[in-house]
Amino acid sequence: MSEQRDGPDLVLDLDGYEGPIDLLLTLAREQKVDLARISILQLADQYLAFIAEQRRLQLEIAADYLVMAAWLAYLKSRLLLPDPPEDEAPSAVELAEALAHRLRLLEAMQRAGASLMARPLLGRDVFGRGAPEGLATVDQAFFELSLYELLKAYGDGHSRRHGQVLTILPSAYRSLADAMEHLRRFVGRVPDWRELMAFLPDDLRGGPLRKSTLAATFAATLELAKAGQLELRQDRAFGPLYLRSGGGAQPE
Amino acid sequence: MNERLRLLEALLFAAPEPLAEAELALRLGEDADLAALLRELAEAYAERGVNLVALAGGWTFRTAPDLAMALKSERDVTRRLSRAAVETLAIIAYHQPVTRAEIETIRGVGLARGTLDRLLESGWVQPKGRRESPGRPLNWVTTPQFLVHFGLESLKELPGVEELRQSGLLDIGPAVLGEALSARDEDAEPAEDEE
Amino acid sequence: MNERLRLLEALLFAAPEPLAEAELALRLGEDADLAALLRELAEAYAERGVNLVALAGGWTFRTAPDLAMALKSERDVTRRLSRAAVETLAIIAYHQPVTRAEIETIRGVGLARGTLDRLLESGWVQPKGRRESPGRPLNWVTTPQFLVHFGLESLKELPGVEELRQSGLLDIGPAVLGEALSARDEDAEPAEDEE
Repeated sequence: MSEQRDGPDLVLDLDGYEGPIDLLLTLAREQKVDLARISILQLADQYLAFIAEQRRLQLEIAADYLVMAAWLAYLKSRLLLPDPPEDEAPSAVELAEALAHRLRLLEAMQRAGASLMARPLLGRDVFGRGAPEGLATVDQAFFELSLYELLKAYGDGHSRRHGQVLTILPSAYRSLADAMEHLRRFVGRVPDWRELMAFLPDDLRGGPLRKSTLAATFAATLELAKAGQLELRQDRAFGPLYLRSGGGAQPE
Repeated sequence: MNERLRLLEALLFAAPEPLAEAELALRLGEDADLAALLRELAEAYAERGVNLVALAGGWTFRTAPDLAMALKSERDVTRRLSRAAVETLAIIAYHQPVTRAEIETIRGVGLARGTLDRLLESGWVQPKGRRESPGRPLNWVTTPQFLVHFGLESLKELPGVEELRQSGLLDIGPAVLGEALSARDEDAEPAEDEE
Repeated sequence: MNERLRLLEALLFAAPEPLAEAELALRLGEDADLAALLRELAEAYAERGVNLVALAGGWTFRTAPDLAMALKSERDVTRRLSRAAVETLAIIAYHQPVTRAEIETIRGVGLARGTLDRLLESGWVQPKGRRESPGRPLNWVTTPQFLVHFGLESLKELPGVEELRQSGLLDIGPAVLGEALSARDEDAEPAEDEE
């Protein structure tokens, strides 16, 4: 029996044996008796003799085998001596039976493995269809679209194509720079508090650009206040903003 | 059953490709009457769900051609059409018969290759005749399934432009800066991006 | 030949994998007497070079086992498994779900690193869940491919499994042997090695 080594972490120094139980099993088979009636004592002797022989030949022996040898020597002594009374540990007979069970178990699995491998194996003994045509699953597309979506798509396209060309008039009063420019004209001429809204150009007090104009104008007032050219006042949160010319500082 | 015939059957079944007669002769032994065996096997399978056929210089089993449809199983998959496809469908519905070039003119953008294919797949449009104009382009129309799907008695039931306007589907609305910009972006979009 | 039988035959020929009865029923139609059809088809093929077999809960055609020798040439023979791998596979098949430590206990020797990997790579075994015991070791079980490869309809068909159960050989047995016979304390091994 030549057995390939399974890997570097298993030191298998007894060529052909897959561990101590396997070695025991092989020795047991040499007794040519039913494993159910195996003599564990005899088996232990054979195992110990086998290990002794290996040692005599100065072959390296893996630790697993030595542990088993020690255990069998212990079991043998227990089997030869009467069990100590009131000992809670398993009796020698129980230990022997447990070992016999292990032997039977491993043997059963070795046989099972052999019968599995003896079955007609796919790709070795039996073959499937070499060129299966396959069972196609064809996706049957089912499109989802409502009349509303269809009409909406047409409407959107129509609107896009026929919508008027939008001309946006150039705004005279949108950027901060524009607002500054606009406000500066009033600086120095506003001795009394006046509402900020009053400084917005007339044509922009309503309409879509009102907010951006207001924001730009407000930002401009802050800039001018920082420069001391304006004073700002707000009596309550969200209340109207008032402004007047800065104290002392005269316009250029 | 003849042992040689069994082996021939198994060989042909297991082979990943059609087996040439030379190969079969080798496997079956020199003294086998291969032609007779093949004939016998082909006859045995003639009426079955699987047939023995000569293909690509060899022999192989194939499922019977009349079962091809039954071997496929269909699975309903819900799909959605792209925006371009929906609009194209709408244009075909409103302007039929209409050519591809006309659809492109109306949409103001090229029609990506898959768009009409997809609509054909939906079963809602079909080509019908050719326009008697240079290049004789295909005319596109909607199908009866189109009417069935959208629950329309006839194409006359499609709301007209004025009705669309009234129902708010044709809402040009006040032109505000943002919308005007987004509309312009779309037109500039390359046709390939539509699908 | 019955049309349903032809379709069943074609389906089983065309499918690359064994087909479950549920799948066959779906494809043949609800009113087909699938069991009777399968029986009839199996009988029709019983003596032929190709047989209908039940595998892993499904049905498929396979070349007749007695033709193995004649078909074998030029085929890739299944890679030879080491003795350790065969035993380990048997232990997993008969004792599943089983932990690595239990496999080692039964074999009385530590499991070399490559052994489980090899079986896993073959697709015959897989980890499935963890044992609710200290260290929460992985449980190992066989896969449906194992059944397919070894020609088994189910795990109940494992050779001699019932006798083994009755004679108590599917129990690992009392732990009285203690440390001495569990070759190594494999529970101490980090779980990463198992996966």
